[in-house]
Amino acid sequence: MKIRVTVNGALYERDVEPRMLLAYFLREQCGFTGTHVGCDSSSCGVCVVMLDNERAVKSCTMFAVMADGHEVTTVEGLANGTELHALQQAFWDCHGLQCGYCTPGMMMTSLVLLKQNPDPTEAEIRAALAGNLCRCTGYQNIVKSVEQAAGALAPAAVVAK
Amino acid sequence: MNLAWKGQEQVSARKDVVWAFINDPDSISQCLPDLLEAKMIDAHSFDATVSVAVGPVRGKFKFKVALEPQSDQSHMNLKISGGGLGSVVDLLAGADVTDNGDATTTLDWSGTASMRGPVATIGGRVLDAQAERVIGSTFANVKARLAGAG
Amino acid sequence: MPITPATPERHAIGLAMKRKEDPRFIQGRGRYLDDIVLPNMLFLALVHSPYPHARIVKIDKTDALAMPGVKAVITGEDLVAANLGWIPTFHGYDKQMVLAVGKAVFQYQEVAGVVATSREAAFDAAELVEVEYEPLEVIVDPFVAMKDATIIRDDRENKTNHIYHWEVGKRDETNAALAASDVHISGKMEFQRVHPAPLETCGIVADMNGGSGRLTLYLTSQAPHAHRTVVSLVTGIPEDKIHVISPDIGGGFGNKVPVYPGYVVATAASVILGSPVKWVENRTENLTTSGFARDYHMNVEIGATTAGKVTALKVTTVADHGAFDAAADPTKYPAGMFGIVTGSYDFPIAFTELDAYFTNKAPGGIAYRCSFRVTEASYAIERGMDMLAQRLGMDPAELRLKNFVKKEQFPYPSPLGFVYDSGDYHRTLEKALGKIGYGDLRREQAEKRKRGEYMGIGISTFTEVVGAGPSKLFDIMGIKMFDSAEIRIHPTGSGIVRTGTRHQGQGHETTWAQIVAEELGLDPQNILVEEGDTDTAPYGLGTYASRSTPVAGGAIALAARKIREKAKKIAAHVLEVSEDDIEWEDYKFKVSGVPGKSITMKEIAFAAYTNPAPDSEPGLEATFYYDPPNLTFPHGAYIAVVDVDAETGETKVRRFLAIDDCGVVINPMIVEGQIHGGLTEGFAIAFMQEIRFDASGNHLNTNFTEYLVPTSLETPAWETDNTVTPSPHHPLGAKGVGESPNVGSPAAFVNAVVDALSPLGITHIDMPLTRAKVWHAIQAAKA
Amino acid sequence: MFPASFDYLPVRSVDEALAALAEHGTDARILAGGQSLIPAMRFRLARPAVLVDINPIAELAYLREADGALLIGAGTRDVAIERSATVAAGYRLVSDVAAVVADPVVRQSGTVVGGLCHNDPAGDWGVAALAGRAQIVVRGKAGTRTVSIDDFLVDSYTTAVADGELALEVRFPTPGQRTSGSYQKIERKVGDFATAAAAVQLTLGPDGTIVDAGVAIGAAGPKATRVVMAERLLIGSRPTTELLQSAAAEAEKISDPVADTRGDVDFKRAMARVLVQRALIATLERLHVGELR
Repeated sequence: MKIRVTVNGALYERDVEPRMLLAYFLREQCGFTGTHVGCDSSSCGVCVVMLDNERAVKSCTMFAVMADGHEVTTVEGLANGTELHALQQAFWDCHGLQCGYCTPGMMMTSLVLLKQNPDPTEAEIRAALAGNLCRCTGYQNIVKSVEQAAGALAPAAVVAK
Repeated sequence: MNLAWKGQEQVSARKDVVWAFINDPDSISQCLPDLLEAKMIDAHSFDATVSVAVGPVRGKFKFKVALEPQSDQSHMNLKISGGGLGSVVDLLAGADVTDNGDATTTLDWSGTASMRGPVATIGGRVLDAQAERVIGSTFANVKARLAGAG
Repeated sequence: MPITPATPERHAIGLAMKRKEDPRFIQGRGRYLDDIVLPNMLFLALVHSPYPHARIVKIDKTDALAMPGVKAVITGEDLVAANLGWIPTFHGYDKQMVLAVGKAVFQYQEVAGVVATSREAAFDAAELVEVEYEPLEVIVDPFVAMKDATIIRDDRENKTNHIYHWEVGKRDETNAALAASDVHISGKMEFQRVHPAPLETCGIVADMNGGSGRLTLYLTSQAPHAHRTVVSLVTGIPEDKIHVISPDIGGGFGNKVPVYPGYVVATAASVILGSPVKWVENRTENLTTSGFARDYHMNVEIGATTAGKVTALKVTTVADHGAFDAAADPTKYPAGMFGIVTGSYDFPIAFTELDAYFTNKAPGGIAYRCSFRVTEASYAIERGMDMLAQRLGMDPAELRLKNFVKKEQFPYPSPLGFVYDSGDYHRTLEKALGKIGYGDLRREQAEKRKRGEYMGIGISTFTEVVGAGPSKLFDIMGIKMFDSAEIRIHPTGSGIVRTGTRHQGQGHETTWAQIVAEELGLDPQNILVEEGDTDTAPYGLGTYASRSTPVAGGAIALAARKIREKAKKIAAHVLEVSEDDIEWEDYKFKVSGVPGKSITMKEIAFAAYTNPAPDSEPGLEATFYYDPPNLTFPHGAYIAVVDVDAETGETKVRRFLAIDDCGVVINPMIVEGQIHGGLTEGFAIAFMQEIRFDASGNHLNTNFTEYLVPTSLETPAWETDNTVTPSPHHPLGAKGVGESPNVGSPAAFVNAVVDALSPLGITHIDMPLTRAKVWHAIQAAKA
Repeated sequence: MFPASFDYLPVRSVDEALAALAEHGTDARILAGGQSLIPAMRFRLARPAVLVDINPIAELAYLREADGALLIGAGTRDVAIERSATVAAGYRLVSDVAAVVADPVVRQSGTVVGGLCHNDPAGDWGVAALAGRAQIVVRGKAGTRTVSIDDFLVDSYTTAVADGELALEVRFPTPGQRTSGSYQKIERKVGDFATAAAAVQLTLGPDGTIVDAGVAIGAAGPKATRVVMAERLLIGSRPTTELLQSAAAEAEKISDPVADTRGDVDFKRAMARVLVQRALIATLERLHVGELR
């Protein structure tokens, strides 16, 4: 069926099978390969993207047709041109990644967290990231990264309120 | 994963009638719950396709069913093996057939199932209920169909 | 506190430099296997056996072939006809089916492959391949397998499930010493079957180009060169016609070392069909068919004096290798480095033996974040030492300090044949005890015990053996385990380094640049690191078993020194002095005795192309193949503090301190990251992970809802620090770190839980320490 | 893994949904959050021929208090409950559950009503709904009916929603000043199915006696189970340590779990007792009941 999905600000009109998972739509129909796939059971979260600027969703537990008329933001939509988003800068600064496979999902989940809670405690960050798995970092530097990003975004967040 | 159940049915029919009935692949096949299709192979076996529908799990299972009567007409074994959804299910149902002497017959049945493949590990909790239903309702249906058959 | 390098004042080594590989990853611009799309690419889906052991009566392709988009259905018989039915295992002692031939020998074994124009079509058609099985007796327990009632591998000459017996040390003397000891403990322990489960599964894009006649394999490979050689040996395609490219890898941990059936079938399909063929494992395939680790059933015996001095060690192991002997061990070491089992302790005598068996389980026995069975060995000795301490009523720290190999004993020849390069075990443990406040913790524990609360403190002071390895001892399929580096310095003083290793998150693109920069006084930001392309990189055995820094790291340093030698000539030529007057100081060449007269490597690089020395060839490049003289022996002291809830069996890890000694630290930030990650995997293994089978042979952990990866919420906060004992033989004094935390931590966790429950008389609980297991242990002890 | 093919019918109103269900009968399944259904489809355990997607029905995504109850529409996601100040302030049992369902990302898609309709034996919402005495509003061609949660949960993965019907709303009666509750759950890790779970809601009279009690356990049988005997023991009594113990003991008596990788039957039955006891204690603490005798 024909669907229209806005991805990172651009409209993508495609004809897809209803069974196509959103993750594969983003990767193969729109060319945003930063969104990964790591399991079949909605467990790992490497496929997390932001839907309608408010929800973190596991894009391999959602059909592309369900995104018809909606807005999707992937890791490729984080940076402002060549200027890294505070989360990207923080993950780099704090060694918040190793193999890099879980990183896009981690950042997208964190992005939604910081929209809801601009100044999270360490415990709140650990709780919010518990739907995203990482095998490399032991999470410690990921939590640090989100803390740094929150600090960097704080003024902006206050204005937004 | 191995599962086991047992139960009893009082059939209001004479033992010889019951025995004849459960020795007939065609009659037994009609007693399988959610039977979609049955193909007789020989005097003691048939192929059956039943639909599985428990919660999220919906699909078809193909079974080979073999009747193994005990010569003294006291016990019948039903070997049901097959599967679907990329998995294998082996059901073994046995029934002691006892003449109650009052033109009724008791079926003491017991069943075991062993499952292999994705369903056993992912859908196990679902299939448990389903396998029990296949065996349980089969004997319940035998009772129903023979009700008042004399 | 962060990891501290040995010599912070140095130019590039020791700097916590931000990773050069990160910008592409944080922008979603990494290039992983499944990101690769080629024109006319087809997709492979595999058909798996639901039976753990069954004869294959017949395979009917008809319905599958009739599906739209299906190009081919391939079975084991087809591959046998093409001479690709079987592939050799690592050490070459066994061979392995690609697709089931005659019978399936483990559940989920690959039985057929379907190639189609889309993932979905291939997957749909795979369901329609009708396979008729005749179930056979199933064996998933090595202790049943050893009875040989059913032979799993009837294709082999010897009709037995026994694969091999291996032993090292002095059997009779050890038995005698044990018998003569004042105290003699004996403990059974199982290191359960686990799986590396990287978040990116394994995959391949095989592209046979009919035009060029070249086979390009994009492969999730930790060892691209070794894989090229294997493919050439198996297919007969000459190695120059094979191009292996290992793109960015989403975690490996040993999982991406072996050659898997999917790789072979995709390659065969591409050769047959002339189109690129992609195969990407799903998570179930990854957990059920690809390389598992551990599955060692061990018995540890230690003899000691009443004063707590150890007198002898004996470890007997039954190893479950699954249906094929595909264990990833060097040829001469069927049980890998298990001989490290004497650990950090000065045992006068020791003996260990192991018997390996076939079972109806997936093959593997890979080095999961582990230098070939070191993890099993370290767990055995560290658990054993705690059992001894418990028996003696002695503090486990005191017992360890009493028995450590002393620093003046290095190089230390261990009773099981290794020569430890260096270490200072007392310093490391004492630092750990001080840092965590061991005395106060013991006092707190005593208080809590009075109140009936279960608090535990667990210590693990492991010694690792990594960096395989010296060519006289170490090879895989005959290929010696050296590694290599090629460095090219460009005219403007930037450069590129290529190695035979392939990182999967370890940060080589940064660390290697730091080594080159350190050796040549250049800017690490301008040293490009390239790995994983067999057309451009020098031959090497790859990245696993913490061998990259010990082996490839050495190669890089020595290649750089070759360049420095040549640069010296150029310096002399440019500065118009004799080479003997030139010295390398403060990262530039100076003329001795002439202050201010010097030249930088950047200037020399330009000269190498514009004004080369008359007696030497132009350019500034070097290649070095490094054959390490010995292995390296990192060590560490880990302390876990736990609280056990007796009502639910739940363990809370309150604190965990890791003091590591991996020798000279090249990038402390990266080393600390490696330790965080390894500790987290050790934590998972200790408390939640296992690959289990039920009596009928069903695999019970087929996806991430059953094979548990801890989240940020369960994972403890890690405290790290280090000591530095340089390796005397490594060019940089470095030892390797990747696996230490995964090797050393499981024993610390288990020791802590057992310590907590010791008032109940509990002496051991097998991993994983689930609530149910701990709860039952407590109930049994109380009853 | 990839689901089998199906037809996709997004609907924009309840009537459209009912029409679609009427047309496609048992071939059709409702798609809400999809967090249980879509993985089941990827493993090809579920192969619906038609998916009726109710996500586009804007008017089903609501969370409000009315007629003495918290009304949660079929389009409302777990995360909405988790973030609701109303729920946090007045519905302790419900807010406890909303924070521990599945994982924090799944909760941003999963729905409460969808969870109840899926009726997984180890699901969280059914347990809480029993203790909170919730009701479900179901609509079919015949019209709209309100079903008590006890009647709604029929068997594993089976509810009182008949073919052609759609569950529209779940209602949690608004707790009074002297009512509070607690949800206790053992899971091996975040995102795992419960190993054992217990929900409690208590109402105290002015004199401190328990005037109403809801006690339920999860992962302890084919479906979430009300511990009737525990409720009988509690109602009309003043809370004492031994009262809580004997109430908790009733949970262990009726707990009938299946052994799996989460634990054996004995362990799970014991945990049913431990968690009921902990939920009772937590609830009384929230009701500011001091030291128990």
